[in-house]
Amino acid sequence: MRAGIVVFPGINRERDMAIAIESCFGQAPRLVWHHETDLAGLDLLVLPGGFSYGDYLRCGAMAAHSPVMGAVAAHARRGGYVLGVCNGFQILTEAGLLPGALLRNAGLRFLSMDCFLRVERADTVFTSRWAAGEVFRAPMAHGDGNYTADADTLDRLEGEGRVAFRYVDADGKTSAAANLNGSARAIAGIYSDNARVLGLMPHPEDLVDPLLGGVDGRPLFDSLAAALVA
Amino acid sequence: MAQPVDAALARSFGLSAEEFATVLAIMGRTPTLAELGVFSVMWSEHCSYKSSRVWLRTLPTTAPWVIHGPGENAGVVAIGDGLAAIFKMESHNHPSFIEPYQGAATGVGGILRDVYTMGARPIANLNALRFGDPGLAVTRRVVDGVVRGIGGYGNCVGVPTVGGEVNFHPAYNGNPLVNAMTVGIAPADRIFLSAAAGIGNQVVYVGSRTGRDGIHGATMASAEFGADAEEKRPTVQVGDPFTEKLLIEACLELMATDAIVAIQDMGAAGLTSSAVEMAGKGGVGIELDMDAVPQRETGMSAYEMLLSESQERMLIVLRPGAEAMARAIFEKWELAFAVIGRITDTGRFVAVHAGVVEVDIPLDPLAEAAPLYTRPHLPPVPRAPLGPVADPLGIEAALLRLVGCPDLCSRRWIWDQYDSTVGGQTVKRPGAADAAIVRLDGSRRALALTTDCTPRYCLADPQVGGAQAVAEAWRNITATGARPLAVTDNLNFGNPEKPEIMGQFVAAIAGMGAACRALDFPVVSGNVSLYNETDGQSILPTPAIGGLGVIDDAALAVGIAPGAGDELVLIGATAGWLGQSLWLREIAGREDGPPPPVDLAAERANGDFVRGEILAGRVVACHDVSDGGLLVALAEMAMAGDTGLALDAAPEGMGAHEFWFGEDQARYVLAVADAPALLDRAAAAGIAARRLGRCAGTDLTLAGGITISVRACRGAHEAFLPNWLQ
Amino acid sequence: MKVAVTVMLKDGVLDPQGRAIGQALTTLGFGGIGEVRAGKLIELELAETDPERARARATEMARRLLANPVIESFSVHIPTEA
Amino acid sequence: MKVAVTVMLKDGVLDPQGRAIGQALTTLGFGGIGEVRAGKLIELELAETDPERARARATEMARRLLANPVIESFSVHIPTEA
Ligand SMILES: Nc1ncnc2c1ncn2[C@@H]1O[C@H](COP(=O)(O)OP(=O)(O)O)[C@@H](O)[C@H]1O
Ligand SMILES: [Mg+2]
Repeated sequence: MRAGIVVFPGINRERDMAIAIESCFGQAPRLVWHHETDLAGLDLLVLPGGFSYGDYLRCGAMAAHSPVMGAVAAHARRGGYVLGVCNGFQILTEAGLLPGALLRNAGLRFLSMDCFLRVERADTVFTSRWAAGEVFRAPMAHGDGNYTADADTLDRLEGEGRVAFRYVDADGKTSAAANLNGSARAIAGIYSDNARVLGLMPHPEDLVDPLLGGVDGRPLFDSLAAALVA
Repeated sequence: MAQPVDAALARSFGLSAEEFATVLAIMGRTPTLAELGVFSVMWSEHCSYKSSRVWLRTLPTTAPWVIHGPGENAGVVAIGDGLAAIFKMESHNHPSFIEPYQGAATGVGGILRDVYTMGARPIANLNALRFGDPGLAVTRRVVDGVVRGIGGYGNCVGVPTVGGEVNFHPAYNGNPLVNAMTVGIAPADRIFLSAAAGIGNQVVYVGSRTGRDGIHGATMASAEFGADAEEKRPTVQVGDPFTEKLLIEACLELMATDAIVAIQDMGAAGLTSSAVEMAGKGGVGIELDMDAVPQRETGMSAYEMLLSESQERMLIVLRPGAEAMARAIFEKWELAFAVIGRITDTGRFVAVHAGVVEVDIPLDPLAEAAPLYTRPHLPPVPRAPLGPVADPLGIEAALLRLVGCPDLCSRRWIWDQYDSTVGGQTVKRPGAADAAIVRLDGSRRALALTTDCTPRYCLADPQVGGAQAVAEAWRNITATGARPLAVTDNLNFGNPEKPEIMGQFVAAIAGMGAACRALDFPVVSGNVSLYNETDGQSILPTPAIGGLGVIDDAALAVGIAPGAGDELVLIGATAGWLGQSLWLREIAGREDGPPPPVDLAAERANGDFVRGEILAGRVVACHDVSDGGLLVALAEMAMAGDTGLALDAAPEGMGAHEFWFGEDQARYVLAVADAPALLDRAAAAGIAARRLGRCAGTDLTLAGGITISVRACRGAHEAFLPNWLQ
Repeated sequence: MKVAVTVMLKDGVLDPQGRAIGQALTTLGFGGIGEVRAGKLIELELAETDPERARARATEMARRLLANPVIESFSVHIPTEA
Repeated sequence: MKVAVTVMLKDGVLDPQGRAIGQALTTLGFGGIGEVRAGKLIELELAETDPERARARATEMARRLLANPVIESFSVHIPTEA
């Protein structure tokens, strides 16, 4: 089992992600430069956070056209696993691998703080180490995390069980106050139709060590490790 | 039509008549416009430190762990495991008033370059900010822009912003201070310096292209640029954090090879100062081909290219044969790469543009004849003792007002806009501890980082204020359990040509030096920012201190949040000093009296004792007592720990307001499981200590039936910035 | 020749930035302000000299990169001055 | 009536966004691309119905809020369609 982290110019959470993956998988990920197109041997592709191309024009827009993205799309078409976090989520939507788009935060400010997420289903390769409805904490750090899609798309995502995580309060309830960036229906993360591509805004990879404030983010990586080893 | 190069033009460039006479003597002829530009920037206050140098030399700069002190792009200290911490602080005050967002953003970019140019990967940013009266609309605009700018740049380059400080005072109305600090890590045996070497070696330009950004404004007044002057006007520097991020990665990639002989960022005075400094330090000459400089605009003159302060650029001297490999790295990162010159044995700085020798200056005299002034300075007048001050308000109301006032309110609104976790090593984020704690990748070791200064103390007594700023930085590091190692400073003052201002500067340095010596806390880098005045009104003297410490096991670091049942002990003596306290200003409406004295021996003894307790694992939480005094420190701990505190009575012999709000120095509040044992150990060590109470319930309860809800405190504490700025 | 591409959020997509600008203007004392929408203007200098072909190329660029069809609409025009 | 305010970085001011867009377009295979500049377009619905007065008010708004005179220049126009 092998994970690859795709490095676009301007990405900056690739090291955080590598640390989390190595500590949970027991194996260091391969760093994949955005010009590479041969992803053979990789089971999981991770698009990490940061500011690819400076977030200029639109977050993720330019990275979505990188040479590597053709290979990422092919990997997804073959049923391969893809995880996009923060800027990675934005890139996946810009590339059309996930529906919707991420707008400026409703309050128009960058938000760097911990938020609470509710796990909407626990039967995917990304969430098996959680229970459905479980709440965990994750740092967020973004200026454009306000998820949007038209009403039909939102209904379809809900109907197909493709909402992965929602912003909630510490008790697991949705509220306007807990939905810090104003996302439609408090959506923090979504799946592709086969639930093998996941995009989310917050950073579970920054909470995998008790010393850094907790291990709330570990189940994501432990779930993947368990599934991919099997 | 070109204006003649003469004393009048030199004056408009900021050179005095004597300085221009020295230029003529060095050159033996009338300098060209470009040459005059070179002299004027190299001899400017900013680059030459002509007013401050004699005093900076009095600061202690050495210790067994110091690898490079002042004189390099940043200071370097050994932190164990064969690693070095590289750090510096720098100001971007004036640009941040003109254009707050870009001014602050480019300030962050500039200080980052000073650190990674030495081979370090930047791992943390901090800042020290001073703003004017919050009642003014312009202050709000400046705060909003500066905070967005710092976040906009730091977040994008992916360096966590982990700490800082903010003050408000009308003295900063027309002149806010934006001081940015960067800390990086490198192998101690792979530090890159700027001294050029190797006759014939190539000089390479990398990064962004050069435009007409920030060329010295005064020079533009000359008729040199004719009718299109408007179009060629100097422009505000706009930061490009994306390019900076690429430049960091590309430079670090090249630094992993053996291609680099010397490297230097292009900071103030751009290409001129980096070329002159690299050649000067190496004792060689340098020749630049200005036609080869990557340019963003058309028709730039040699003068403009030499003085441009376009951001995100570096100058590198390459080892022979390394060009192709270096070029490949920068092209991979889609950055400009151009060979623009070579190292010569002439000892001269030569710049040729379109076949014309625009600059030909001997480097030694340029450096050696640089002006150096011992400006007249008046010793500051000591403030009269304060005398007794009655309490007009009572403890409860005073506490609620203090925790909500601009200088003490929560900074959450600010740090919530800074990415403090990127890098995945932030152990203590803003607000969690007295110093930020950032772990070293793959190690148990961590750095403790802080910025500190109390300008109102510095105005009332610059010497005490200078010492206090250093002591507070040392104390904040100590309060986490870390071992303070060294400081960087940013000395922000008014016009040094005024003897009172120069007197403030001299006294502040004396205080800083004394504290640095007493605490084994040498100055390894820094920056001086003078002429911070508007309409003749000077800022408060503000010698901002950036402190760095190390803790061998990050798991031992403590924050300020105690838990239910903990007992609270005060370390350090309390006299109830109200002079220059925030209580006096905010509650009694007076900015009066001398600041609290700084007893360096007590600082050292108390701090060493506290650190020992923390490292022995006997302390749950620790917070130093500073602005606002003891009760404010306790309220901050209660809010952080979400617990009430049952507090013992204030001692006899002083007013309750003096005890709770006095700002005596060298004090810490410790939350521990066993207070009597701690008091015994303190007594045995000869350290003043006193039981304060314990964590219980949801309110602060004081003897005499005073009850203050922690919720109400939090409401007041969190309200000010969001209400003011949203 | 110069071509300008205007990119606006689609009707129906919430525009917090436009709303914030509207509020700020009202606070400044400007009355009678209805809806405010904030968009982008991208000016491109193209080697192409034929207006129709330049317009077609810019349209293609907008479709592929400059606008995100999920949330944005765009229009292309050739600035009259220039 | 509708008024549009265009805000662009002044000539000579670095436009990192425009530069990055230009490079991305070139990478996508679009040739012949010269300078690219990225600006803002703000569309305001005003109660004012007189075009000259609407233009004057929008100019005032741009001066006071919409543009940053230190680095940006602006222009006001009344969209012909609408
Ligand atoms: N207040 C100070 N205390 C100690 N060193 C200082 C101080 N100010 C400047 N220095 C040192 O002087 C040198 C030149 O500073 P500066 O011109 O700000 O650096 P740069 O050229 O990188 O911008 C640096 O090594 C800096 O650390
Ligand atoms: Mg430097």
